[in-house]
Amino acid sequence: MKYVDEFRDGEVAATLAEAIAREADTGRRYAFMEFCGGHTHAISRYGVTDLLPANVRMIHGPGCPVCVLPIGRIDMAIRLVLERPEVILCTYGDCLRVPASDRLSLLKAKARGGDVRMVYSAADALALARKHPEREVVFFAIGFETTTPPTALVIKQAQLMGLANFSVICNHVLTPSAIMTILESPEVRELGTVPLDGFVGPAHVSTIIGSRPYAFFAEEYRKPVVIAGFEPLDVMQAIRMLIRQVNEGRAEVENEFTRAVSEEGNLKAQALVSEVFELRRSFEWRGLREVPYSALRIRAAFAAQDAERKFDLAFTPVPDNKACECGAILRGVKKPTDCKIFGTVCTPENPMGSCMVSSEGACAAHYNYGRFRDVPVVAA
Amino acid sequence: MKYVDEFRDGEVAATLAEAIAREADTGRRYAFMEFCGGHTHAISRYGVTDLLPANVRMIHGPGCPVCVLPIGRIDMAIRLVLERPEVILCTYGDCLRVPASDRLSLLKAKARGGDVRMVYSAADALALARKHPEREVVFFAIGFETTTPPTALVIKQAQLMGLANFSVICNHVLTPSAIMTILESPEVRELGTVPLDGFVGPAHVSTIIGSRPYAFFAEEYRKPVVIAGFEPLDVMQAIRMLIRQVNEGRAEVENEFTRAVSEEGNLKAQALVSEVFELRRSFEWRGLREVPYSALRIRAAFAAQDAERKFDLAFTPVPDNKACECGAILRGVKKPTDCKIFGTVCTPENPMGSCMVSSEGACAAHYNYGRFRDVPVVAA
Amino acid sequence: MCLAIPARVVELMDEDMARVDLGGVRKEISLALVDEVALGDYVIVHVGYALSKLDPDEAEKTLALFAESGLDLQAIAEGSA
Amino acid sequence: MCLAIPARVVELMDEDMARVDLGGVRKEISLALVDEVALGDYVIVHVGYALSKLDPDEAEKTLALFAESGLDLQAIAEGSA
Amino acid sequence: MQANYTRPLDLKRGRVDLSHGAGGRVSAQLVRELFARHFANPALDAGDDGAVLPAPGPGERLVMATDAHVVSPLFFPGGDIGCLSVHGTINDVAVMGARPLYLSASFILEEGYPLADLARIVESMARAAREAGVPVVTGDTKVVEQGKGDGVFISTTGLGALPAGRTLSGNQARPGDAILVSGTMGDHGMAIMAQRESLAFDSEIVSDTAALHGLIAQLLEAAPSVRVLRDPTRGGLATTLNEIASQSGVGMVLEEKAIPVREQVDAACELLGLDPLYVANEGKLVVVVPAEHAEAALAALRAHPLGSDAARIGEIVEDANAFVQIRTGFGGKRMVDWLSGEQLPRIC
Amino acid sequence: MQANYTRPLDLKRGRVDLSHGAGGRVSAQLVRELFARHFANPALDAGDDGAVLPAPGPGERLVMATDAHVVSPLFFPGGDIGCLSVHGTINDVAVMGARPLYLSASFILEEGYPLADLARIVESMARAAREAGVPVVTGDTKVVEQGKGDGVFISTTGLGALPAGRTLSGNQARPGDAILVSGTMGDHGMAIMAQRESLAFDSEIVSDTAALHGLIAQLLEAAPSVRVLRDPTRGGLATTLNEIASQSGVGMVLEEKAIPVREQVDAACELLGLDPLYVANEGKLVVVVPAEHAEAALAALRAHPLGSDAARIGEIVEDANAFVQIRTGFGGKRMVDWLSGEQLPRIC
Ligand code: SF4
Ligand code: SF4
Ligand SMILES: [Mg+2]
Ligand SMILES: [Mg+2]
Ligand SMILES: [Mg+2]
Ligand SMILES: [Mg+2]
Ligand SMILES: [Mg+2]
Ligand SMILES: [Mg+2]
Ligand SMILES: [Mg+2]
Ligand SMILES: [Mg+2]
Ligand SMILES: [Mg+2]
Ligand SMILES: [Mg+2]
Repeated sequence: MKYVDEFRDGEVAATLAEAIAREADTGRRYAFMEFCGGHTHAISRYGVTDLLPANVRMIHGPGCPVCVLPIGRIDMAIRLVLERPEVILCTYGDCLRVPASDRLSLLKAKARGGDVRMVYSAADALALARKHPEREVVFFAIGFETTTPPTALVIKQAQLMGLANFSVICNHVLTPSAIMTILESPEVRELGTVPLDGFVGPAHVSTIIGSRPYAFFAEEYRKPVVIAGFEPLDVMQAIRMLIRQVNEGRAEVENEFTRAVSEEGNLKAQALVSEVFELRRSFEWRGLREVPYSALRIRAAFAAQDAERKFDLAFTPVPDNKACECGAILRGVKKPTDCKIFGTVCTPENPMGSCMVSSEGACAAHYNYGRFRDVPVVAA
Repeated sequence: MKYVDEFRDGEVAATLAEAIAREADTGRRYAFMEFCGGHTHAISRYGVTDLLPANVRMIHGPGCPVCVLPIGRIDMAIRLVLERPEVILCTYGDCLRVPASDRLSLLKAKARGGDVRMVYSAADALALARKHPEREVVFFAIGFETTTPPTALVIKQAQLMGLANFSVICNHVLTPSAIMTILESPEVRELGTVPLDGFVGPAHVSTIIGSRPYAFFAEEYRKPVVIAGFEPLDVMQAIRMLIRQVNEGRAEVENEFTRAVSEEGNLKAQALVSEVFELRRSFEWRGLREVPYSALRIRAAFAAQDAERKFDLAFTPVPDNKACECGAILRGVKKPTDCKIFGTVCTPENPMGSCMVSSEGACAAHYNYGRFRDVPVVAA
Repeated sequence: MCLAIPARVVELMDEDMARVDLGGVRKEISLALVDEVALGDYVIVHVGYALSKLDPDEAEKTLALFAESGLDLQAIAEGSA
Repeated sequence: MCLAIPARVVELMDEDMARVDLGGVRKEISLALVDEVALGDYVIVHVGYALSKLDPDEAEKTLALFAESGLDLQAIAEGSA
Repeated sequence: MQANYTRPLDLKRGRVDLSHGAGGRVSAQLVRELFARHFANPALDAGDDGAVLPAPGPGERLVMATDAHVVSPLFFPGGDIGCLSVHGTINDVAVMGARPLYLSASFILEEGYPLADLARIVESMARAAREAGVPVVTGDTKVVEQGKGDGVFISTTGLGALPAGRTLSGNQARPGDAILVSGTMGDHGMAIMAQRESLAFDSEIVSDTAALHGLIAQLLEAAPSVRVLRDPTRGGLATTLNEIASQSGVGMVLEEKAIPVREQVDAACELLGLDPLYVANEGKLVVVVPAEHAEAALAALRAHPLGSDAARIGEIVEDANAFVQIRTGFGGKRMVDWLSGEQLPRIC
Repeated sequence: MQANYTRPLDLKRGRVDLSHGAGGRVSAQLVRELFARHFANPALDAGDDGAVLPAPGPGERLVMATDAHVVSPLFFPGGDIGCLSVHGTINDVAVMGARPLYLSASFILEEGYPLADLARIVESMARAAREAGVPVVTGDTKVVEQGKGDGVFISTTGLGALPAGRTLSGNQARPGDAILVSGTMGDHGMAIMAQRESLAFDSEIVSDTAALHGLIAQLLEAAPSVRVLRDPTRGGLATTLNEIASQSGVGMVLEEKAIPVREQVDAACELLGLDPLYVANEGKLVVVVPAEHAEAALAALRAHPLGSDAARIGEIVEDANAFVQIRTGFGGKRMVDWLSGEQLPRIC
């Protein structure tokens, strides 16, 4: 696969690893947060950590839209589809297994008779509404800035077509607000408590919003940001660039992913998004609690496509498991293995907290890809 | 089973057989038509023919509501249930396999996705409508006078309850008109062509209409009628009574089934039926073609419960198979084995004509119970 | 046609319903089409509805008529013996 | 998050649709969110939509940057040999 | 952390979901905590793709039989799909004259089916297998989406050992042979029908579901000349007799009065317009045996608790048309044909 | 009149209805005109409740395996549920080291399924059985109402003969052993996924469905020391390796670059967010063999048309935690865990 395989090359990785080892100052420690689950996945999947010097540590951020989706939002969708037999609830495959209240999930709601369907694309949800005029098709939309424009498009199309039986539960969230929340957390603010020397910035989010929005963090919080592609060589190169900035005392926004990300981003998509959506005053993120101005809702002009208005859906917050350390993990204060219930009560089959929900969450990634490092190899 | 087993007693049968043999005039032939499928069934099921003298012959009449249901009526129901997904079509088990056009039947329409359900009682159809307010429940009602009162009752109940999603396709037919048609057929009228010396009159139809309606035939056409129960001893006794009438030159209505049939019948049921139904000017009977004033339709006062009006259903007559001899068989002119396609093209699994449709039809009864008599026992 | 069977009323219920017994099998049926049914009566049941009551005396008489032929037979047999 | 992959446009279709190729696998996607896509262009595909075009020159430059570290390494290795 | 922890199945409130059939960790857990636990035996416990089993003794042949079980409702008076799926297949092996040795079981579960009910079914199945002495040695489980299954389907396959020299087959019936049945006809089918929402009636009818290999062993010891054995399941006695008649190219003449039918089954048939000769059995035998050994065979059947109502119901006659005739209790004669279509309650 | 005439099945326009499963004349016709016609073999033709079969040779043990097949769609590039149900079960018998001898087949048909499609499936099944030399000797067919099935489900059970002294089991892997696969991973699962309406993409990916007993025979001849054989079906290679690791109480270290995956399968996985190591195969083997015989085993696999892409992908290590580790092509290391839940396409 062109533009993919070249960025996964093991031999190049070895030379990059050498370069990083050479450039990293052995006298200090580096801690970088990759905001995105995509980076978390690449790091775990390709074993990038093994190629980094011991004094370079990666912290897994909250950048997985499935992980940060609060229980109450899934509950809302489950109630809707179980109470109203006319509803077809469609959503991306990722959302189906997210645990909700009463040991349910959308998949389990389906098993109880709810008409829940997986779609590959927002367009498929729209097509379903056209195919079943006698049903109410509700698209449960999640995602960061990357996934928002397709949702905006189908909402607009539904309005143009006068498609009365299509609506959306909008759970789209915003990357910069989440980064801000992390930077504003007491541990990060009080210098020294939590070391956070810079960010690997989102790849595909940035294709839409461009590199400019990150300038604020670099300038205001003095944190270097390197936007990087989701291939493992991209990540390594970004780490190398972050190390250089730290070494040189710079805090700039750099772009490793120039092949797809420009400064201004995708203006067409941005315009579409602001036509259809507006900011929510506040939105709950699993693991981060309420984050101000961190999510989108459907504008009044598209009220007919807003399932929350149409079906009068109410959000009821559900507290996370008390033992869950997700908040601290997302802020870089703790590691998955610091959680008492990691790998026992909390496993990918029965996740207790947001970080275990999708394979891109810090706990799930460690469980699936890394837990073998926590136990000594025992002879049979 | 009290009032059942006593009327199936083999020892009593033997004495009755002796009595019949004794009373039948060996110098003449007797031919009686049992109008009802119930009698046909009893005769075949219990082997009554084996107990009759060779000069007493039973002719199977058209008294099976399933057999006489014209293809076009089933087509109508199939179109309805296949074209309208909101329709639940319910009917008695007997109707499910009746062949319709395009090699379909209600059972096969079900296999093609139509929501066809078997009910044991008209009341179950009504209950289904109450259980599924979001669906249209259509009851495909068949039957003679016996089965009509329950249909009348549920139509009235639906109106009282204001049950807007319940309606009926009425296929109820009338016994006396059918008997008349047979008596009016040229073969029977021209004395000598077809011998028809009397009728075994309906058992359960008569519990409703009483014995009086048959007086006309006895008087006008000089045909003895003996109303008989559906147990085999009832049939034998009725035959014996018919033989006596013939021998004595009488043509009266006699009642063998006095334990359940009175002269006036069930007045309550009669009143209900005339409140809800009115005569159709004409109705097609399979095997007999159009028979004037031979069926019922729902009165205008109950139009909301009349599926034919509600869904604007049109009846399209479908000709019977050309080779089929049903008409002649029903009039006593031919026997099933006189039909060229009996037991080859036409079998119970693939009936071509009305007499093969239900096990009470003359051809099906002979196929299922009697065809072993047509072929000599062949050594292996 | 018109499958119907005599069954004994063993319980009178609300709304014109009754439970009948046939050889130990019990089923709920409707009495809406017949009047004055009492516990212990036999009714003729068709598609879940009683169509008429069964008259036990008439049933006996009919059975006696059957038997009569037997008596005849015997008498004749004896006469011819 | 945001699984997306570069794929080559092999057919432009009606209504902003296109067929893309990824390692021999072909899929219909929407170009409604990007302007001026030409046959042969690589686009980044996410949930059935192209999010942006991929710039081949920039890709080459990035790969060159990776290689640069290799060259450095080699130079150093040679230097220290 | 525990290296490989899984939280136990929620057998109280849990339901089958697609992951139980996906072949991963959850599937393995279902096998371990439910199937393997109840069926426990060394061949199954090995946990391999197939079970390794001792072969039958020298000179013996194998008998293999299979049945798909799709009964509705899944629980019925006298049993459930679990024990039924054991009995049904054991009987198909046993009527060939073979000693049933092993069973395999393949489950197709519908998404959403309560695990508690599944557990009851598996327990019942395991109990039936244990009581019959025929272990379930290998299995498979798939899960289908809701609306693409009906709770639980179980296909079982049985393996048995057939002693040298024994030949039981539907083609062995010979004119003059006697026809026996091991008990009352129609109990199973009528017990199921009584549960159908649309027909519901009250009765004490219970399914006769039972494993017949014990009864058969006793029968074959007393009457080794038995020619045909068959269990009259779907289609009832009528259809089974027609099968045998057509396989052997013979006719039959039955004596209606001799065929045992419980009063309540008879009454329910009257109510629904059915004929008990077409109603399914799951614990009964049809036996064709040379007339001279008929009484010995009958006595052997009656000596066993599962054969106490056994009866001699007719005889084989010469007839290349393979007609099954019956002398009615009324004194007439008629045919008993194959089941045509399926058994539907009638009003006419 | 003909004494027992039935009009032939309408295999062009007809559909399955409930009477095909009711056990009567129509059921018998379906068996005769479709199943028996295509599967034709003496054991099945006898038409009895069970098949009578020669037992394996002296000293041989039996192997019995079963699988329920519920694939959707029923026809896919490279095969259909018919041949799949033959291959899948033959493979489960063959990976135990046994010579597959016989198959049983149990069908659960959904009312309304076109008879023409059923006939195609049965033909494909019969062809697969014929080519494999493993006859379908007994069967059963049930029909469920529409909305209570999904076209056609087929459960097959296989019987094989295991030569004396041979022990292949998931519990035989020992530290130091080599791990081989017989070809590319993920072809079957991806061929199926490409057909799903919700994911539809175009590719030349075809299912690898195949009977592996020929390949296995060749392998075992060249390398009789083989310890474990398994076909990595549902759950893919990853799950199969975890099963073996946990049965044997050993760990594994794989070499990612060595695992063969077709380019298009790889690309489709990228598109859908899936990992080819978790995607099902239906004609591939996992082999665990002592290191000293690994190359002989590999050569034997490669010499067979079904093993031309065989590769040595890793080795068994000591690890009571039974972790499967992998050295990524990138140069790092990670775990390859059991499939968790089921494989769902991802957007994240
Ligand atoms: S292991 Fe589970 S409970 Fe613990 S921090 Fe992670 S997600 Fe939360
Ligand atoms: S055999 Fe069939 S076609 Fe012939 S008369 Fe009878 S019903 Fe008609
Ligand atoms: Mg069987
Ligand atoms: Mg069986
Ligand atoms: Mg059997
Ligand atoms: Mg399996
Ligand atoms: Mg269902
Ligand atoms: Mg298996
Ligand atoms: Mg298999
Ligand atoms: Mg296997
Ligand atoms: Mg069977
Ligand atoms: Mg379906």
